[in-house]
Amino acid sequence: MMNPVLLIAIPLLLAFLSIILKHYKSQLLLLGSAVNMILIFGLQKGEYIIGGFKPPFGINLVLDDYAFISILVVNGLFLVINLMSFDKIDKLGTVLLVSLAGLNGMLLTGDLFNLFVFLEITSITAYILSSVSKKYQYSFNYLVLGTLGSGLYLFGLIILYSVFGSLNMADISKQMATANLNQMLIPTFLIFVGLAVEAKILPFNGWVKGVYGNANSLVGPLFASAYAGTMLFVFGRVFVQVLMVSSYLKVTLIIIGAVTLLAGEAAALSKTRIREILLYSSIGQSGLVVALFLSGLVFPAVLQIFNNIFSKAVMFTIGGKMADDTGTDEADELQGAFLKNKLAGLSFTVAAFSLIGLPLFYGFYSKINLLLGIFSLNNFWLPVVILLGTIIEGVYFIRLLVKLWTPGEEGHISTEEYATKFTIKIELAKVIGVVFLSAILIIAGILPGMVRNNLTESGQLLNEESPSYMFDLEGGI
Amino acid sequence: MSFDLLILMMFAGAFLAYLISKSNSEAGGISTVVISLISLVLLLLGKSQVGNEFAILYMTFKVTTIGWYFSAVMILVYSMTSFFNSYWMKQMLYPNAYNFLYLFSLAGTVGLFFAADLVTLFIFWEMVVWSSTFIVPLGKSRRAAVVYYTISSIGSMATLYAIMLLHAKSGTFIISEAFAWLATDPTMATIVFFIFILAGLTKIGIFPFHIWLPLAHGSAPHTFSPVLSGGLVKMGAFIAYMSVGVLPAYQAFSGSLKIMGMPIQIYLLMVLGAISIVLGTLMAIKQDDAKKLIAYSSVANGGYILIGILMMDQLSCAGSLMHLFNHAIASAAAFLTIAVVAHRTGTTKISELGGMIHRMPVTFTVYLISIISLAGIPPMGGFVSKWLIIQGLADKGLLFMALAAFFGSIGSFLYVFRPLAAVFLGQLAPKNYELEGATLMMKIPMVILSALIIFFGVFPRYILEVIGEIQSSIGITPIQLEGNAIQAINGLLNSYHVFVIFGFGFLISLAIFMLLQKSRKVGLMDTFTSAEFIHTPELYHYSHDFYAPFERLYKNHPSVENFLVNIANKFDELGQMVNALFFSHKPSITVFWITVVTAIIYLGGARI
Amino acid sequence: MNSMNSIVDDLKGKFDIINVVFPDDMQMAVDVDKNDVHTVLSYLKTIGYKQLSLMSGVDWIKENEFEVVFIVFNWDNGIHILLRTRLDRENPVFRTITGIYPGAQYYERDIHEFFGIEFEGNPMSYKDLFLELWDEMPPMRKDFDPLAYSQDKFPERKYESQFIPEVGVIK
Amino acid sequence: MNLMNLIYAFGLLLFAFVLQTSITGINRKVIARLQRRRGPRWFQQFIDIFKALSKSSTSHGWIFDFGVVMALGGIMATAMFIPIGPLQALPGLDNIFIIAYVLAVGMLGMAMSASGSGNPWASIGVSRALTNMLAYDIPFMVVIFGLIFAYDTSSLSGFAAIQQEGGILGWNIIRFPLGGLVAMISLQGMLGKKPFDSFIAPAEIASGPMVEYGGRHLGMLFLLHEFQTFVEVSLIVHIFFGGGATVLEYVVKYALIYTFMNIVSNILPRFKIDQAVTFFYKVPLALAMIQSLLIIVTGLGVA
Amino acid sequence: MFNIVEDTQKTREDTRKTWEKIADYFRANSIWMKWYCTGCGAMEMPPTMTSRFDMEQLGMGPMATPRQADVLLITGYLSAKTLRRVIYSYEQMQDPKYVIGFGSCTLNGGIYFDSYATMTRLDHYIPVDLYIAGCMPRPEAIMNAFDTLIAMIKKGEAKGWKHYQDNYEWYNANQIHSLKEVRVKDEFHE
Repeated sequence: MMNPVLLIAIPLLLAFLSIILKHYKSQLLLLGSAVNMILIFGLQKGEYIIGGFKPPFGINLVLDDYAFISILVVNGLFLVINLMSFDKIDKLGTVLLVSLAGLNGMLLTGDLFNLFVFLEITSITAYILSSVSKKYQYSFNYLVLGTLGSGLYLFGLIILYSVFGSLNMADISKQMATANLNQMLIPTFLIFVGLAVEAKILPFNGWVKGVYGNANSLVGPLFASAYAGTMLFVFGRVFVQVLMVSSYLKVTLIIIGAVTLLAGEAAALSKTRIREILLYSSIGQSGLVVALFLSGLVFPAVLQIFNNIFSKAVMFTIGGKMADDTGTDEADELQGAFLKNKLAGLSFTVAAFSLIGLPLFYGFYSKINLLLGIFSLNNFWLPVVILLGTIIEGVYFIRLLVKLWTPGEEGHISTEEYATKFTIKIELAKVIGVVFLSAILIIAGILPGMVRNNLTESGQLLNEESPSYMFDLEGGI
Repeated sequence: MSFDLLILMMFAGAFLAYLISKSNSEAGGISTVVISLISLVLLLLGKSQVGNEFAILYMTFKVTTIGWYFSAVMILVYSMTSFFNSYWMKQMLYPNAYNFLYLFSLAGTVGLFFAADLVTLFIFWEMVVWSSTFIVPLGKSRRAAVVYYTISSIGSMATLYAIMLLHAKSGTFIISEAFAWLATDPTMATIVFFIFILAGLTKIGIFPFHIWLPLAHGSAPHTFSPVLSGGLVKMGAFIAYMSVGVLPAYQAFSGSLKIMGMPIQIYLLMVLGAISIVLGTLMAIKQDDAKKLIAYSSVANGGYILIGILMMDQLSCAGSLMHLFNHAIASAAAFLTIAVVAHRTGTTKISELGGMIHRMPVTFTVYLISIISLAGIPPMGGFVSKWLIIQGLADKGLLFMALAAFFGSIGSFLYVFRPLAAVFLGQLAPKNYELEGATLMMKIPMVILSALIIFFGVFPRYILEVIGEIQSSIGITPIQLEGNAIQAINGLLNSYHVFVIFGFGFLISLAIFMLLQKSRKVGLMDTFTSAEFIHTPELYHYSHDFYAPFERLYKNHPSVENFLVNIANKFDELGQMVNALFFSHKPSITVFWITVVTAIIYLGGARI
Repeated sequence: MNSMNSIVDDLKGKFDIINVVFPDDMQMAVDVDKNDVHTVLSYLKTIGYKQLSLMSGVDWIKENEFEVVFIVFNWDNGIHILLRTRLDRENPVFRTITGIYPGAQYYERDIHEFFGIEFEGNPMSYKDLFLELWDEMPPMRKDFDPLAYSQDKFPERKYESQFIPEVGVIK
Repeated sequence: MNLMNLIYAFGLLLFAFVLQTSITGINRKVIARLQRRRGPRWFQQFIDIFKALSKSSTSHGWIFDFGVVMALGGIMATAMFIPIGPLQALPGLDNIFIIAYVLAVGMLGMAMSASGSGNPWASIGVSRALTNMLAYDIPFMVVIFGLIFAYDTSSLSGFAAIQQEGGILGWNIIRFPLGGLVAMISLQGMLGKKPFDSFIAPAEIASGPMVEYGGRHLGMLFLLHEFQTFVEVSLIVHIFFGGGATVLEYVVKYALIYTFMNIVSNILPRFKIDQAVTFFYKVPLALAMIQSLLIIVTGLGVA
Repeated sequence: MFNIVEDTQKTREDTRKTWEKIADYFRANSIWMKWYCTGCGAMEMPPTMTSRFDMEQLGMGPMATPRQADVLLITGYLSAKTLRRVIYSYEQMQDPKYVIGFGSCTLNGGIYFDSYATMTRLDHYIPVDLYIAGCMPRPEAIMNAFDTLIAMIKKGEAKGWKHYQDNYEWYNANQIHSLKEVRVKDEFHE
């Protein structure tokens, strides 16, 4: 039996070590994340008290199904991404180890203030990582907004504390049930804004464009999958399990999520740079997930997070790699880039298809489930928005894919001569990584029963009745 | 072989074709022929399996006559076209992916036609969409693929919405049960009917969703255009059939407002079909690209098919189901002939060609037979089906539909004749003197298709018997056959007799011709030139602006394409606006937005 | 008439005008040296004589000269100017005016075909215009004998009896 | 259907040929008198056809020959479907749509052969002819559509039988005057007579599709033209003038209608092709729609 | 054996002749005309066609192209340039075909007898069955000529086309002598 605190402690320890062992930073990082992965399988579900005080007074870590599954995915992706972009780690090993600790802490903690601490730790590492691109203005923007977001979160927290006298999640959740939700409007909303800045919800996400848009093949996938996934998981925990949202605020926030979805997709449609397309798509997906969480649909939301972060990890890795090699990620200049990198291209395509929600890929499973969920709530407008978003998403991804696969001028047959003159050499590690990730998307798409069996319990933990489409061999419907 | 194995085998075949193409792309092209032909034979032999149910993974299937019929059409078109594949492998950027996607989309369509539940239907539908989307850009246009996908996905997303809505209301995904439930709820039936059929409309290319057809058909690889036009478009007809036949539309709409005896919901869609006929015809007349021309003719024929299916009666529905077969093989054959021309000359522009008959007589004959069928002239198949549709319309007195049908029918003479006159007939340019004709591999499918066109034109009963079964399966009076004669309420057609009389007339005519003095053979340039000496065949060939006086009458027509492009641009502008409003280099903008939203929340919250 | 006089004065002031006559109202014929033709024509075009109505040749065989006539027309005042110049008959070479009046193309081909005057700078002028496959002396030259040519090329009908007594006289 | 039917049909074909060719000849005389000329002999048309058949000819390739044979064959087959008064060689095959579309085989054959000659005049003529067809056929078809709806039959003999029941007042031209008018105008277009003869236009496009034909090809086209005229006029006689209870009645009606159309043709100038289209879509089509709507909605005039 | 062959040949020849006789009747009574109005004489045709003289009563009529026509009516002078076109048109006509030279110019060059550009004698280049003298001939003369032509065809005398076939070398040599080349290439076909 392992204590989950190790997941936080080991990376931190290794981070200190890495300062001493300067030349082995990246190896230590890999070691840290690998050890974490092994540890995760030894974990046992339950509540862990840190420091001896019992909650609500002490700090505790909660390892339920939800936390377990999210930690598994985030750590796994973290490891895979680091393996893929091993060459880019270089001096960032320490920062990455710290960030791993922060991420795990956010996912595990059972205390709202503790969450704030980890949020800050993670944010600081994110600021540092974002400055790798040497576009310091964007990092500065991020810093300002991130700090503002944390500040608002803290502000909301203070109000909560003054009302309930506790910061323990379980405790607050219990007390919320009897509280007047309209009075809780302001703290809830402040916490929402604080998390929304990190979770990229419109209109609180001005920093995303600069940071994601210039991220390299290491930072990009990390931000888009590990960080984004964590933020969304945390959002889900806070807003589904901890805070109760009044119906007025709920509708407003769902609308904000829906608007984010549409606006993000529309913005992606108008873009031509690969990473910009991906980042706006991420924004849209965040909006969708937020809307789902707020509607109380945890299971579909979790499915959708997985879909998003797996796909984005693949796509940002390849998009970032293209930009690293060629200095540009304009789709027009890179047309035909997949001609020489068929496996990477295939993975990118699979990821895009999964994100769009085309059948045979994992995304379809999550799409069906979320639609089913929303319809079961008798909500008939949100599916329209989501499907509209899907159409737009499909259009720009197909446009991008067509361009990257088949170079050519209008009116002429697609031939190799139109292909980009840049040479992009994607390393074996990256190829194996993206193929691995996209293989997961395909297998989970063809045999979604696997995913479902692992996920239903965590879904039921946060939300008692989450409908799911039974993708079983029995064909029961 | 039971059909679950057939579907799995077809998917496996797709992978097999991929592997074979990896080592030798031409062998891969031939493997598509073999695999699709085997599938065709297995399917045709499996007619007795109608009624069987089976499942693959979580997907459930049921073999129905209509599914079997559609699958047969689809595999026929695919297998015939596949003969051409190996010739285009060299031009393709991804020959192995092409072969894979080619068979994959075929397998998808078969799965679609046998689907027993709506989710399975949707899964296969989308699979076909994405697999075919990636074949299109291998041709001449990348934009075509995007437009194709966009329009398709508008349809499929609408259908997904309808499926989910239906599930939320009726609690089941099983097609027969879910649709049967709708008969009791006219309002929901109307909503589901319109949303569900949208996928069909987009796929058939009904106005205003027709814009992808000329683009995709016109610029897809030459070997895929026949499949798009002859095959994949027919998926839409299947959806339309489901929305009217399986969904008991007439039963559900029995209480709604009637226009000319038709429920308004159905009449509205028929109007769209009529518009498609007129529009497809007019646009086809003015095209200069032979492939685009046939693509627009597919729009027009799609209108016929839709109107006929929407009628869901004894005559028109049978005519429509037969027409989709006739159109599938005729338009595939026409596209194949154009593919041969393109293969040899490298162009499909009508104005750049001419006199091909002297270099490729077989191709010409096939084109001739196929356009006779497309234009609905006896004794080819197209006539029988158009006759049935028009007789059905006359029976119901649907005047405006009939007007469109007549216009499309006569108009088709105009547009099918244009490539005939300007590509195959007329003067042969000197640069084409040494051109070769179709190879044997190309001739095989073309000859088979022409033979089928004639055979089913003379003996339509072999196909109408199957259609009769389909009609009885959904509870409408099946088409009445007496031997070779089709007995309609308001007319009789014995196409075998028509064929015999036509042959008799031809023999008399031939006798007159043979008895008279033999002709002297002269060259093409020895023609009446108002006594001027002309030495340049290219210039003495009428192919530009063939119907100029007629085209002038509608050259300033409004275009729905602009409207759709505008909508797309609006989304683009929305994106740019989002970008400009929320994503600047200054954090103060975001701070401003946070303030605004907070204020709104606060004010709104205060009111509660 | 005043305007015509003023034009004459104008031209005389600017160029070497050999002679000016007035064949008709609103018409005047101006003789210039062949080297002045292009400058005069350019000037005329700038002052409104935008239309080249005709360009023709005359064979003055006794003076052993060819004359080339340019008729330009002004749509504003309705005046025709006939610009005339003489060329040496032995060496009939003239510079093309297609640079000034592009429409002169066909006139130059015509004149070249019928008089044999060569137009330098206009390669098109060597092409046949009216006469197909002509290989004799240019037919409009006065020393060309059309009857002999006709008798040689186009055999005449031989009549057994003279229907018209004078026929021999005419020939 | 057996061999006797075919022989019978062949006999009717010969009859149709003699009938129409004679009437054409007589009409040439009539027109000549209209123009104060003496005019040719009444059998001039026979002489013309046989002369053309007796001459030598040139061929521009197999499609040139095949098209002519197909055209004549198609039209002759169509003519065999037509009942002449009570005589009918092939009962059950006189469906209007079949006739209308089999007629198109002939047109297509001729168009193909003409384009196959390689002469652009021919192609221009064909393009005009087809455009013309798009103009005149649609009003006609719309009227026919209304009639089929009214009577639930689409066979010529069926129409004739229904009309004969009501005497002269039973004729569709009396019952449905608008439709009758439209049909007559369309017939003028079908016959290719003025003002709708721009596709022949001898002085303009050198007789259009026929530009390259001489000798036997031309003779066969003349034959074709006679049969085509026979079919088209017969359609009108059967659908609007009650067919014929006896052969004589039929022949008289036939001759009068054809002569009338011919006289009308000779006092009119020629439409340009786009004018013809605009005219047909403005006036006859509107009338046809009104007529058919009256039939379908109100049942006005239906017995 | 030998006799049989000879006999069948003879009967065949006889049959052919009978058919030709019948055909000549049709040909004589249905003459379609293509006129080639090069310079003058076109004006004389309308009165011949219309009510005053009405050539249709002879079974004659104008035709649009040489392919359809039986008789080629050449009016007025023929320059070397137009002569080429006339020969071309004549060769496009279908046998049997007849030529009528109309006016003095086709006969002997008329007033253009000494021109470097016009030919003087049409029957040198294509066989002329009938000339109509005069400058210009009146419609009466034209009608008269048609009557004569009909009589000639009936009698089987109008065999110019046969003569052209049999003596093609002679005609061709004349054409080459006067024109050098019949099917010239002009500048629009370079």
